[in-house]
Amino acid sequence: MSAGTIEPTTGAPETLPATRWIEGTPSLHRITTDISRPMEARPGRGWWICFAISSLAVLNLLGMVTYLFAKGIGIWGLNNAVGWAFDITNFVFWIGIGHAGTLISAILLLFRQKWRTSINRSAEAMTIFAVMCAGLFPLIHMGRPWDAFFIFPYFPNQRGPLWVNFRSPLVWDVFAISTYFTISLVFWYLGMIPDLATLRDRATTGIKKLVFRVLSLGWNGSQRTWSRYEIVSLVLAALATPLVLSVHSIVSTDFATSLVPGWHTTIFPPYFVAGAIYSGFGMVLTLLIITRQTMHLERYITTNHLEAMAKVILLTGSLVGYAYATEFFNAWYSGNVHERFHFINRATGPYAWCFYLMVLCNVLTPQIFWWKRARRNIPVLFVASILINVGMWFERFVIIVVGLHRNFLPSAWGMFYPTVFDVGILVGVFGLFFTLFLLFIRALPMIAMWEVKGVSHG
Amino acid sequence: MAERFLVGSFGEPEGLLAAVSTLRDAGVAIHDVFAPYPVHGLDQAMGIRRSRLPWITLLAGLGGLCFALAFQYYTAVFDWPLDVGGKPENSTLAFVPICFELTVLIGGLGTVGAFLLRARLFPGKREQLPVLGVTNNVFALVTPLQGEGNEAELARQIMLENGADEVEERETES
Amino acid sequence: MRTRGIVFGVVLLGAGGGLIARGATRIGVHQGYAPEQPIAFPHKVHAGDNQIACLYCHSGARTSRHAGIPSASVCMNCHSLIEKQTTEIQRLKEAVQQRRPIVWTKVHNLPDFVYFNHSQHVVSGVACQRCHGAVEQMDRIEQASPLTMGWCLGCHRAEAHVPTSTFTRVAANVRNRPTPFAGEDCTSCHY
Amino acid sequence: MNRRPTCEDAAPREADGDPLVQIGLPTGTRSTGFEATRRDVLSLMGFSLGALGLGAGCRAPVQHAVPLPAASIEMVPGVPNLYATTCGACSAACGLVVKQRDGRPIKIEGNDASPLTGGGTCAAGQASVLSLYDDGRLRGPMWLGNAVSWAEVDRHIRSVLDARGRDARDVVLLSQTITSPSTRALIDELRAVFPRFRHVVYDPLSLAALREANRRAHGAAVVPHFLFDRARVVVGLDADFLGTWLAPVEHARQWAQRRTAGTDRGFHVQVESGVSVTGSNADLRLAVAPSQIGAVAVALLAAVTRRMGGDDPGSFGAAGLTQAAPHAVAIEQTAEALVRNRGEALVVCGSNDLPTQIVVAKLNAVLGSVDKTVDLAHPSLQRQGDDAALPALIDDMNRGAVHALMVWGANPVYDHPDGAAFRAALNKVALTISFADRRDETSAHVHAVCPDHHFLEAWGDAEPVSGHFSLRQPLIAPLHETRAAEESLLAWAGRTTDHRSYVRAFWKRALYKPAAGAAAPDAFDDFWERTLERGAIDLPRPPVATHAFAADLEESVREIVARANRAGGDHDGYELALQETVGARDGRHANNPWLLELPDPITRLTWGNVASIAPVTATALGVSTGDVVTLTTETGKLELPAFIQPGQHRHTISVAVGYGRWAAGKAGDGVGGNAFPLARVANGLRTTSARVTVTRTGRRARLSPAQTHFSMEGRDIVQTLALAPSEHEHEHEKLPDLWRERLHGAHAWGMSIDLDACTGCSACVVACQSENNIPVVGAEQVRKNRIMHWLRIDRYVEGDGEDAQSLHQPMMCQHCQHAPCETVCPVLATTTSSEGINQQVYNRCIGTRYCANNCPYKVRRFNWHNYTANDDFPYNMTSPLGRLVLNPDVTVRSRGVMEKCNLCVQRIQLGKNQALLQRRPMADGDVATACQQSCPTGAIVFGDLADAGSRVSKLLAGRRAYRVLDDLGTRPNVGYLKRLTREEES
Repeated sequence: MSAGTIEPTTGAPETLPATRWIEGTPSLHRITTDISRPMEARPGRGWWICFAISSLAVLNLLGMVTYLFAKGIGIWGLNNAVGWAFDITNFVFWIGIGHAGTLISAILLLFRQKWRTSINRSAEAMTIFAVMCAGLFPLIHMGRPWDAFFIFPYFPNQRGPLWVNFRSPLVWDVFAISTYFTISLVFWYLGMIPDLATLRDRATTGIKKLVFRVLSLGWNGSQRTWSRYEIVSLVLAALATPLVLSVHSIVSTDFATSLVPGWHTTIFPPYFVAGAIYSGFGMVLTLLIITRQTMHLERYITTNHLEAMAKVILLTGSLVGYAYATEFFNAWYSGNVHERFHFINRATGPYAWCFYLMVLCNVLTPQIFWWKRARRNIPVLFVASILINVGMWFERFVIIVVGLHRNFLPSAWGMFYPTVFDVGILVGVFGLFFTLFLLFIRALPMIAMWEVKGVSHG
Repeated sequence: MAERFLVGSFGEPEGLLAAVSTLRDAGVAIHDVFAPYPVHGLDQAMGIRRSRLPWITLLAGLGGLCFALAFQYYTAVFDWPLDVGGKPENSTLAFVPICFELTVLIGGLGTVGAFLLRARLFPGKREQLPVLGVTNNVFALVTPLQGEGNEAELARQIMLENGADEVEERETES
Repeated sequence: MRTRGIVFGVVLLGAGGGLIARGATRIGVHQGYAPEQPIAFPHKVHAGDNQIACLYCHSGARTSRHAGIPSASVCMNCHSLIEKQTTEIQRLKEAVQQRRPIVWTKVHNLPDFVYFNHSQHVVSGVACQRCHGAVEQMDRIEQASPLTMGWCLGCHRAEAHVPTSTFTRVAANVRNRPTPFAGEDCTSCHY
Repeated sequence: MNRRPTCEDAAPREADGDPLVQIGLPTGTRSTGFEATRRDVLSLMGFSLGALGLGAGCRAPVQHAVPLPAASIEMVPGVPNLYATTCGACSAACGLVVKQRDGRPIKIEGNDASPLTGGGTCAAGQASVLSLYDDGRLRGPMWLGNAVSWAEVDRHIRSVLDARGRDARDVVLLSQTITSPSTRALIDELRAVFPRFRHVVYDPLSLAALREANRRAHGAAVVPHFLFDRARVVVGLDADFLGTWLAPVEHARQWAQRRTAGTDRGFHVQVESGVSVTGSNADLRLAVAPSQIGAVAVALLAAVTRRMGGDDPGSFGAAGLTQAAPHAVAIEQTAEALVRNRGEALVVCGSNDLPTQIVVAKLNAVLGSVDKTVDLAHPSLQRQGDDAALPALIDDMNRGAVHALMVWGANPVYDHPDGAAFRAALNKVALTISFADRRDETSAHVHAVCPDHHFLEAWGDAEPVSGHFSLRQPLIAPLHETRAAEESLLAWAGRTTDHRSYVRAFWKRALYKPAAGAAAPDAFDDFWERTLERGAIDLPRPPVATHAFAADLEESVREIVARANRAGGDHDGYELALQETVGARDGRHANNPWLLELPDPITRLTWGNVASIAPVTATALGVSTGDVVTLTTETGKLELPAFIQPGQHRHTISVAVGYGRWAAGKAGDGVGGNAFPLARVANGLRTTSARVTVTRTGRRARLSPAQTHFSMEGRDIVQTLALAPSEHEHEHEKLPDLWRERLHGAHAWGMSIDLDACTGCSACVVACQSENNIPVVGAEQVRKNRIMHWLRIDRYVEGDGEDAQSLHQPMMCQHCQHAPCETVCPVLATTTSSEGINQQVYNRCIGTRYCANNCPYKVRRFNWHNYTANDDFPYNMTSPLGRLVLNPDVTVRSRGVMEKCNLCVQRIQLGKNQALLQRRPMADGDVATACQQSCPTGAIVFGDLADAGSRVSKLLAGRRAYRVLDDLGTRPNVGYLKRLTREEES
């Protein structure tokens, strides 16, 4: 996380001015009012436009999923050769997105990174929404979603001693993702309690007050509670950090433990984690750039924050690029005919264009962040963040589909062509994600007031 | 019966800190301090011992670990040892991920639960604020008011000296 | 007072959850199902009082997957000789005269994805009552057992003599034993 | 049937809707549908106790059981009965044993007792049970297009037949070859009834030339009975005798008997233009244009005679072959082999060209094959058609010389080049009758349609080969108001006997020879019963008188040589070659979805035919697979998608016949194009080839291939073994195992597949589909690579020239002991059974498809849609009638579950149960899987690997045994025997 460390470790502090994480020194009250404004002021046109578009996408999602349940997943382009495509691609993609949030809050908290304070709240929210989107796919990709509960080892049941297969990475997924979701949610909510109390005390209308009163659990800022509170946050951070790493490692075992050429690789866990953080930061960047403009929070989400994230992206992006290279080397070095063919096919086969698009977006794009001017240039950052998300989606697509469509027996080779339902659901889930986020920035403090206060005055 | 307190409100944490330490030197008991964010050094000043919650985390985590191991072993080896791809019935390595996840899950939830209990935070609890704005920009120092007034006077004195904007007497409603 | 409310809520939730769980585990379990039949045939009288062997009428159970419901002609083997007349017997005889099949209502309905073979069990010496209950005491036949997979397995494991725990299995060295009659494989019942 | 009635269904409606209930049986077939009943919903809400109080009718899904009014001894509900009968799918009339369950035939098996086929079947035969339940069949007789009663239609017909002028004009019965002796006798009797009665016979795929050649050569116009098992060297000239020609099941069996007989494997040369099943199995395959087949025969004859030191080749004008026949070297080599094995050599020719057949007859005569491998004395009685007869008949009809015309088992409007003329001529006939089971291309234009039974509903007999008889008995009461054609004829002839008694009487009269002396009165009854039970019997027949070869060879050779030289070595244009394929055959089964969806073993295409073009030719023409081309011959024009076919002769375009029906029925109409009109009847013989011009249309067609990539990519998938003189046993290296081996039960079921014996005929594919209730998904889904077959026959091609080598490999679940699919299933829906079966539990499966992704053999099949009772898939599983074919012992899979081969576990359980009932241990051979049973060459052997003495154990211990993708460590219980490659004969 060295890239995230902003305090200069070498050189005398007085020669180098410490990075300012908040423009000026607003009064405590000013901080409160600034950050509460989005929730109290009427939303601007920008918000409404975004919300309209994304909620349309959600409607489309609802319709298509309903049709999916009615007709079966035959409406997708899947077939005997390619059993997973958009569905699991989306799943892994969203899980990846869900990584930056907890990472920013947990790891940066452990590293005592001050710059997390302005962005951790929205990053965590993003995590939660992303995991929700991801969680949709294991359900709807099933042939018989109405029997989805079979995957939980529950009691009592009718079938006696038949449980689930704890050797299956899919079961690991179930536990990993539900754990990750729960812990992230708790962490997010816990961090919000003091701010909820603030809002409660600012609230004027009765209903608002009531809601915030229930949510804030009667918080009154007692120092004794504060001291326990900080301990608990640290503990949660300490738990969440390995959790973040474990989740995508486990997701990667869906592929790594199989014997499909291109899936069956030991570097997948670190490679997937790096990719996840990479795409996660990409998405945080996208979201923050939009919100700081629309919600006028430039004072709290400064270019310094964006630059710090750009550095993380540069690092993880390079890691990902390294992993790509390693895969090819291993395939060649293994001498395994199936492995070798897979990677030749990846680079020259019918899906080669996906592969090169992925390399372009994930390996080349972040290299621009070697230049400080690029790191601090909002348009560049924005475009880059979009490209990164596109690239990471295609990375998963390439791994999954190219791995499946031509493997061991040439007689069973096939192609995957997406249908309107594949694309529609992909779009719809983006809609769901943004809808949730837009509602969040209107309903809850998207910046941790108490932490900002601590940073600016503490 | 209603307790009576002396509440001093500060606009800045520095004065608060000074007041707290002076009060303790003067031997005045401090009921509690209320702040919009955790003020560093206040714990030492007030002499709050470090919380023992991490032990709860350890216990809960271990509990989760043991449960996960035992459950997976029971289902896969004892209850119905099905032949899954010729793998050994006790595929311990394959059980590791879930063991880890349950350790974290139960450890984390246990800690938070314990914290909420210990801090007596629960939905619907009516907050008790010494002064309005402790969740916004006010730092409140609260000392109990015993019978003899001179100690109260002393406390009031110290607070005002250390830049309290206002010092007033309050009663807990009950 | 507020805390008491909370406790009450928790208890209520728990109770509701328990009730739902209990109901959920009963989906498709029709234990106690005793539909009306076109002819009120009392097993009590036939199997109980008159001691007619089950396999006399349900002869399929010995040779076939289905125990089968006897043709009216089988009933007439006796009833053509028996003087006793009731409205029910009258109905039977009408059906026989008109060679009209009697549409009985099936009581024991396994899900379509389960293969159950009566002969296998009868030959292995499983008493009919073990699954069908004390038929000889029933006036109207009813489903005595839950017929769930767990229920089947209970018996299969007891009868299979296949130790289920690894250690005892290794000790008993299952490999050198003949296949147990009561299979424990999924494909014993599902294919 | 797989739907459980809910309380809304009144019992009577259920009874009407469900024929099973009508015949008084518990409803059989099972499904994994998700059927929440109202009670379930309630109980989910936690009110199950309350629900107990609800009315019995609506509380649980009500099922009814309706016993037979009177008990039957023969039929115990749930117990299958096996009856021997005779196949009616083609004129080969193979012996069958049909599995009848709860009063309805559900599965066709070969009859081991049949001396000809010995238990094998073909794809069409396997599928014919589905035709029984075809919705397209007529429900009863029709007069002028209206459904009427038999009485009425008989009245009409009789009135016309008895009308004046009948003795002035002909009464004609037009049929394809009839191999039934009793029916032939019946037809002879008709001659007496109708003074001017004529029986016109034609075959869509004719062997008239062969018969004529034998008449001239040996004085008997017969199709010889070929004995491949007696031939060490077989030369096939344009005769797909393993796939479709004459009696493929019998031939394949004989051929395999020779090929798998230890080291003396025999040598098989195939000379053909397109790639056929036979060609793909030959040791040496020569691609030759149809016009050059004769030249090759002549060259072969010349080479042979030269070696035999007999009369000088020049003497019969072979020298005139200015342009040397192609493949000179290979021909010399073949001649060498033939001569060295004279007496054990066999040359078969499928060409309908008289001179060629005469030369071939001469070849067989020279090689001393006659009466050894070519049996003229007891010939085959198939393909007796006279190609000249139908055109003549059309003339007579147009002249008004035909009073009444009965069309039986023939569809000339579709399958004859003069079909249009025939259809027009029908109007000139006072009375036209068809016995077709549907309103097909021909019967749609006749006055009276008198639907014949399906052969599974009918009595009958057959004599496909002189002296080899078999009996046919009904497996089910006629489903519709149909009547045996024989009975119709008898009725119109004023006879009242029913068909059964007629057949029985005929056998008593004509065939039954009472044992000398003791002729007990009921002796015939015993004989009849025994024969019915056995199905097949051999009875003495007087041999056909023949003489030594005495035909004008020179003339034939001269003609061939002239033609060959005319065609010239440098073909300016292209030739068309019509082919029969194992699925479509001559098109009579065109409405059978199993056959339509059966991937052709050569092209691996389903649902339609194509124009097969050699790669070089395709480049020259600038077409690629899928481009629609127009084929124009002098008699017709047809647009078909091109298909690039390695091994195809570069100047020949091959097209499969049997497609392009327009009145076959819902499934078969408009599938592919009809190629019959492309070839004509030339000087009294139907040709199967013609000059053709190929032009691009610029349009593209969307094919439905079951396989798109034919190269093995240099992987060791189909392994071959050079037949070396040293027979050293090599021991299989045991791969290291990470884990302690799991404990197993008493059995370890496994299978061995002999790639040297497998011809790719695909009978097993249909057998599997029929046994395991595998749905038909239709062209669109196949195109999406969603075909459901559990057992597929992969074809790999090595090389892309005319000498490309095809390799067939049946591929199904390999039942790995270290199964990759099992580890990844989250819900334990697939595990290894204690008997080594990789078991798939449908009702546990939630459809994550992880198993299929992780299966290196890609043999798992997923139910992408609901294929039963779903109007999007209007095949047999959606029609109440069609569902009668389903196997009640096998679950019908619902949407969203994975399925795959389970080694016919229902048969294993049945075998175990029978052993249990008989209180005996299981023996090797107690259980035969559907694929094994149907295989005519015995390439598939199933058994217990735990029993070292079982056949399968021995085979898999041999030097040819190997496992596919063994290096993955999957430890399959299904093993393959390497295909043997022949060293050069020298």
